[in-house]
Amino acid sequence: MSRIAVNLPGLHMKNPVMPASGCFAFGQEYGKLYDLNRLGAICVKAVTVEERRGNPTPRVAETPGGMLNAIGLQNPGLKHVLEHELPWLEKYDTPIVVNIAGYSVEDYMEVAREISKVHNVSAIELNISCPNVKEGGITFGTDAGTAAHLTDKVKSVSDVPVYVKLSPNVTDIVEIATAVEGAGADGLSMINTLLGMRIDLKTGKPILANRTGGLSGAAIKPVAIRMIHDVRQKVDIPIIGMGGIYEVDDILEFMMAGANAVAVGTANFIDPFVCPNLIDQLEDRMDELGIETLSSIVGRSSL
Amino acid sequence: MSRIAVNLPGLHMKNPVMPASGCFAFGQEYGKLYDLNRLGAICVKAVTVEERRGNPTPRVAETPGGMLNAIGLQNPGLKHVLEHELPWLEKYDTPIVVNIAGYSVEDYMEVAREISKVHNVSAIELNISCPNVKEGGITFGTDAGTAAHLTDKVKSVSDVPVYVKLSPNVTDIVEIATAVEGAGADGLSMINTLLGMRIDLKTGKPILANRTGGLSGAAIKPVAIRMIHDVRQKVDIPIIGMGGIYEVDDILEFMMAGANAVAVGTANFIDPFVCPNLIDQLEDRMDELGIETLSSIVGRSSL
Amino acid sequence: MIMDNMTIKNQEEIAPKIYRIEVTGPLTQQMKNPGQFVNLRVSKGIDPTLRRPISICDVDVEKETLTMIYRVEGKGTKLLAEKVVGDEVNILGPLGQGFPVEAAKPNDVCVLIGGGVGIPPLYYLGKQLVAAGAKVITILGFRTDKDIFLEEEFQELGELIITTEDGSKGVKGFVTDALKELKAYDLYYTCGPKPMLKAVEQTASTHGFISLEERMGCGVGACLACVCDLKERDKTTGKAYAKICSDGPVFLSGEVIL
Amino acid sequence: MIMDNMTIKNQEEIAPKIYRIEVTGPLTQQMKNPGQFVNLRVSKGIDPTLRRPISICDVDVEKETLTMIYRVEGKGTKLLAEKVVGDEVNILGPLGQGFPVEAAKPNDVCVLIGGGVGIPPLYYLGKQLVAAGAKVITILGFRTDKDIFLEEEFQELGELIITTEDGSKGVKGFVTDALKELKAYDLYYTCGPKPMLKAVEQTASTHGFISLEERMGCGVGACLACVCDLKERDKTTGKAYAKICSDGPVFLSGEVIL
Ligand SMILES: Cc1cc2nc3c(=O)[nH]c(=O)nc-3n(C[C@H](O)[C@H](O)[C@H](O)COP(=O)(O)OP(=O)(O)OC[C@H]3O[C@@H](n4cnc5c(N)ncnc54)[C@H](O)[C@@H]3O)c2cc1C
Ligand SMILES: Cc1cc2nc3c(=O)[nH]c(=O)nc-3n(C[C@H](O)[C@H](O)[C@H](O)COP(=O)(O)OP(=O)(O)OC[C@H]3O[C@@H](n4cnc5c(N)ncnc54)[C@H](O)[C@@H]3O)c2cc1C
Ligand SMILES: Cc1cc2nc3c(=O)[nH]c(=O)nc-3n(C[C@H](O)[C@H](O)[C@H](O)COP(=O)(O)O)c2cc1C
Ligand SMILES: Cc1cc2nc3c(=O)[nH]c(=O)nc-3n(C[C@H](O)[C@H](O)[C@H](O)COP(=O)(O)O)c2cc1C
Ligand code: FES
Ligand code: FES
Repeated sequence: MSRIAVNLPGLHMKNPVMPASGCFAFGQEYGKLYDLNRLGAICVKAVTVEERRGNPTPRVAETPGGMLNAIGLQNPGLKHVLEHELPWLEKYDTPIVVNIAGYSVEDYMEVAREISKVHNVSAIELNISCPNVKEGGITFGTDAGTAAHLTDKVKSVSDVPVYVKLSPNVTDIVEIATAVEGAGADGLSMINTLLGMRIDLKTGKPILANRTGGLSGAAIKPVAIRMIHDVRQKVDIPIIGMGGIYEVDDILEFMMAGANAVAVGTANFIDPFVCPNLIDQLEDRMDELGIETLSSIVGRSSL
Repeated sequence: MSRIAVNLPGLHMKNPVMPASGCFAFGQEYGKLYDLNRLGAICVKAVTVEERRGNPTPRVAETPGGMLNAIGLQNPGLKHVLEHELPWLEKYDTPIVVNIAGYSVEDYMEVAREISKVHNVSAIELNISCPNVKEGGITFGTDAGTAAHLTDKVKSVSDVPVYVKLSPNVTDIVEIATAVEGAGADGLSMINTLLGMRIDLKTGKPILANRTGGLSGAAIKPVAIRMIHDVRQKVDIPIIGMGGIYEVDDILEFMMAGANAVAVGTANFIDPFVCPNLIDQLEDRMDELGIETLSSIVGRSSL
Repeated sequence: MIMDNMTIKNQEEIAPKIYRIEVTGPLTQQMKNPGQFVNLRVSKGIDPTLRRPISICDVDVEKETLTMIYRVEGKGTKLLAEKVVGDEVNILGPLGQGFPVEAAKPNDVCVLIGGGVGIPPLYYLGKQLVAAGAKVITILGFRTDKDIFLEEEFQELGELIITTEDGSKGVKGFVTDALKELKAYDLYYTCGPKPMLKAVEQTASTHGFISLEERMGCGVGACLACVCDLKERDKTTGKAYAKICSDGPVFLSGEVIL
Repeated sequence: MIMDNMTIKNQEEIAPKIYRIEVTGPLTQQMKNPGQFVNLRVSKGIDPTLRRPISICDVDVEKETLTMIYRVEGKGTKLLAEKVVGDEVNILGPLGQGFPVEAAKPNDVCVLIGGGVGIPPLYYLGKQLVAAGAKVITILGFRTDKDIFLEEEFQELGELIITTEDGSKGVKGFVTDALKELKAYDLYYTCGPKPMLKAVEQTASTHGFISLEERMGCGVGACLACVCDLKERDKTTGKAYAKICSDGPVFLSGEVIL
């Protein structure tokens, strides 16, 4: 096995890097810029049963070292994704992770059931942490019992491994992580965005039409590292780490904190080639730091 | 009254700017650089009953757009503060806010009782949100009932108004804010630091000896704005806003979000003259934006 | 290639807070469609985080120069204005779907209607329309006479009508006040603030092409930050929305809800 | 004045990753005490956030120049190394309590012991000691001969002993291997990595002055990031700790727990 390959349930990744959900649509845009087979995996935008229009614009606002978004899970709906988006991805042989969301447990179950049957879907990412929708989303992610119940239900209908995407907007993320592990989650994705807001001084109103949005980018990296480190002490399932990864060192920092693979979100907007570039730099940087294989450094910070 | 003066319980401030607790010690260092009477108020370092040694070093680490600290409430203890630090501040006629902390309710009460008797202390800031100590600190700030109980007890012994300093590391800050308001808090201070971590890639270990620390600086500003905005909808007591204030526009953004006054922390480390500089720029900027008086913009974002 | 560092050859303030910047590099070879834009990175670090979308104002494919005109609004454009000749700027582009020059037949009368920093992309368009044999009438709206830029350049393309809100030059009022007075034209192309676009769409007697603005994340169609609603679902994709960065910024009049 | 923009007059790489930078400005008038440091701001924005502490290596009060020598370690020093002549750097300083020159009486033999980037502050100190009539012996430790810098400069001050870990030049081993061999001296001054300082304190036959490093927040004594424990409580303040930025960075040997 290559020094940078990583193996997670359902995900045999030639390198640890995937784009983060919502920052890469269904792959077609970045697929015009480079060969998506270079990625360790591809994580696509949240899918819901019905088509969603999302929030009114403006949907993004810049912040120091980061950005807010309030897309509101806009997506063409399960049927369209099954018929158009996933088939387009068939030409790639890199694992596909589908992020799923819903208003109710039944919604989630329906999407999971259908999506997990698709032969080129390797895993589901259960989004219980979207801060930008009124119902569903984050409400499932802030209470351990609710999160565990949803995980259990989705697991019962999914043919592929389920990664639960955790919200950082909680008092005790370890409690939620252990609860979903107990409910059968195959892995965790962390972190989703932090709730934030910005005000336009000229109007006195929030810049985002949705008022609040999710904070992503470099600014949140230390929060992500801390949460992954804390969760790593208490759970055994793999973690896909994300939140402010821009540079090759960030990948290593996330893995030392306890991540088994990583996802890159906001950085794609700054440099559309960031994923393949980071992958290219990885081995050189490992050499400089004397790291043999990536799997050897996972969770090193808590040794 | 001047256009930039603000009035809060116990704090008649000629301008809305005070240094944030822990970033200004007891004033003596910055007092060598400029006249502290220019400040709207002075908020001093956390005081505990006994002297505290704090955490081992390194105690700070830099992060993108911010920094982590794990000072661990090091302070010379109540007696020393009463005998040496507060008397030194007597030469100023700007309001003094004393941040207090403890291991137990009794600790907090003792410090509050003694400190609030000092004639040049205008208010107490009840620190229930320090993320860098094992006992006390943040544990009081993450549960609404505990926070309210402590507030009530401290109020019962304090001769001066009590501002409760909230932790952002919670699922529902509005719940905590309303609980402490119900328990008699005269005001709120928000936000304290977000829990974060950084790892040194060469050693694989956390940079901070304490492993985790509190994230402050520009990076956290959107989180602070969001929390103040949310809390402003539900509480009537004044809010001292803080978290990433570096520029004059930030002051206005915090006030539009719902803060009645502001505190500047990390920015002092970048520019030791930042507080008087921001105060100097305030009226010009208000003119540019057509703002008559500061009090008129408080909470404008939710109108 | 879609991203490259380009070198600044020229930068000057041509009106208060309005800068013309000229950069050079092989990326210009692909910039043939007016109305497309580029997404600029104004600093190397994380501050600011996002790229800034700026329209292509003119391209000299032989000399490999790209001209842009921008107004200093906030942090990003301020940093851009501080850059000097010889500095590099990272540019992602050309992006989006521009104005269809081929929609105008030879001798068609085309009206270009621009307001503020919506004016720049119309210049490259006007040049191409003239080259294709169309007749160009331009209406440019400004707040006051001091704000006027690109006046001579547009004059060379055909008739130019300037409107100012305070009447300090040209027609007093808005671009639509001038548009109303125009007799016969075959189609229009417009770019400017949304209220202006709405007014133009209502006032014009023909169909036309409208260029929109929106806050962007990725600029390439991947984040869904910049959507607008379509009046009718797109027949091929079945989608009820369009992405301004990749499906636009230019749309047919009546196609999107303004 | 304690903060000012200073202009870069010179910057060169004098050994691998080791840069000498010379800046100019009136702030130098206050930089009379060797062993003090300045806190540099390497960029205007928020990235990086904190200032970087760098020791004063030499000052020419008449010409108003400050010389510093630094190693490129991470982001901040990398950005500093990218700056060119004419650029400005914002400097806060001089900060802290430096080496007491007056502790050496005329004709006293003073040993200066430096390792790596702990060497620079010893140069300004050595010059002042010589000027005050003391005799200076310098021991400088490097990893290998390629890393050596300031050799000629120290040679001009008196005897210079170089140690290299790999023996490629001078004494093979550490500074303490050279210190052990020294016969008689009256006091020492040292700056370098903590393990070296510990070893020097144990090896030296006299008392001396030790300059410490720690990660800093404010650099002026206000944030308590940079404390070290005192062996005994300070008699005046009653405190059990000292702040390296304002009470130090220089301490008397035996005063702090290393
Ligand atoms: C397709 C397109 C073409 C454009 N062409 C031009 C042009 O040729 N000349 C010109 O002067 N301006 C143009 N703009 C507007 C220009 O992008 C903004 O003025 C600029 O991004 C403001 O950045 P800032 O850092 O100065 O302001 P800030 O307020 O600091 O920007 C903060 C954030 O908001 C975004 N933002 C702010 N205003 C706008 C806006 N009006 N549109 C989109 N994003 C915005 C910024 O990109 C950034 O992400 C265009 C916008 C779009 C979408
Ligand atoms: C009083 C004092 C004097 C110094 N004098 C010199 C000198 O003359 N020449 C020289 O090359 N170096 C000196 N140093 C060390 C120098 O400050 C660090 O090498 C530098 O801050 C590293 O910054 P960076 O951005 O390159 O590294 P990064 O790792 O990116 O820095 C991240 C953060 O850690 C801090 N940091 C990292 N290493 C150190 C360190 N060793 N000491 C203190 N803070 C650190 C940085 O200041 C910054 O806040 C001195 C340190 C102190 C405390
Ligand atoms: C524009 C945008 C859209 C996003 N959409 C989703 C989404 O649909 N589902 C999801 O689980 N996370 C979504 N996220 C969160 C990211 O997947 C990621 O968790 C977060 O942005 C932190 O990573 P980053 O700092 O690298 O961006 C979105 C983030 C952004 C910026
Ligand atoms: C070095 C440091 C020490 C701090 N010490 C305290 C403290 O003793 N008590 C407290 O309530 N907050 C303390 N804080 C938190 C600040 O008061 C403030 O809430 C936080 O830093 C956010 O503001 P900023 O981003 O402007 O720094 C400290 C912050 C820093 C950076
Ligand atoms: S800006 Fe990302 S889809 Fe248009
Ligand atoms: S760095 Fe702040 S007290 Fe020393």
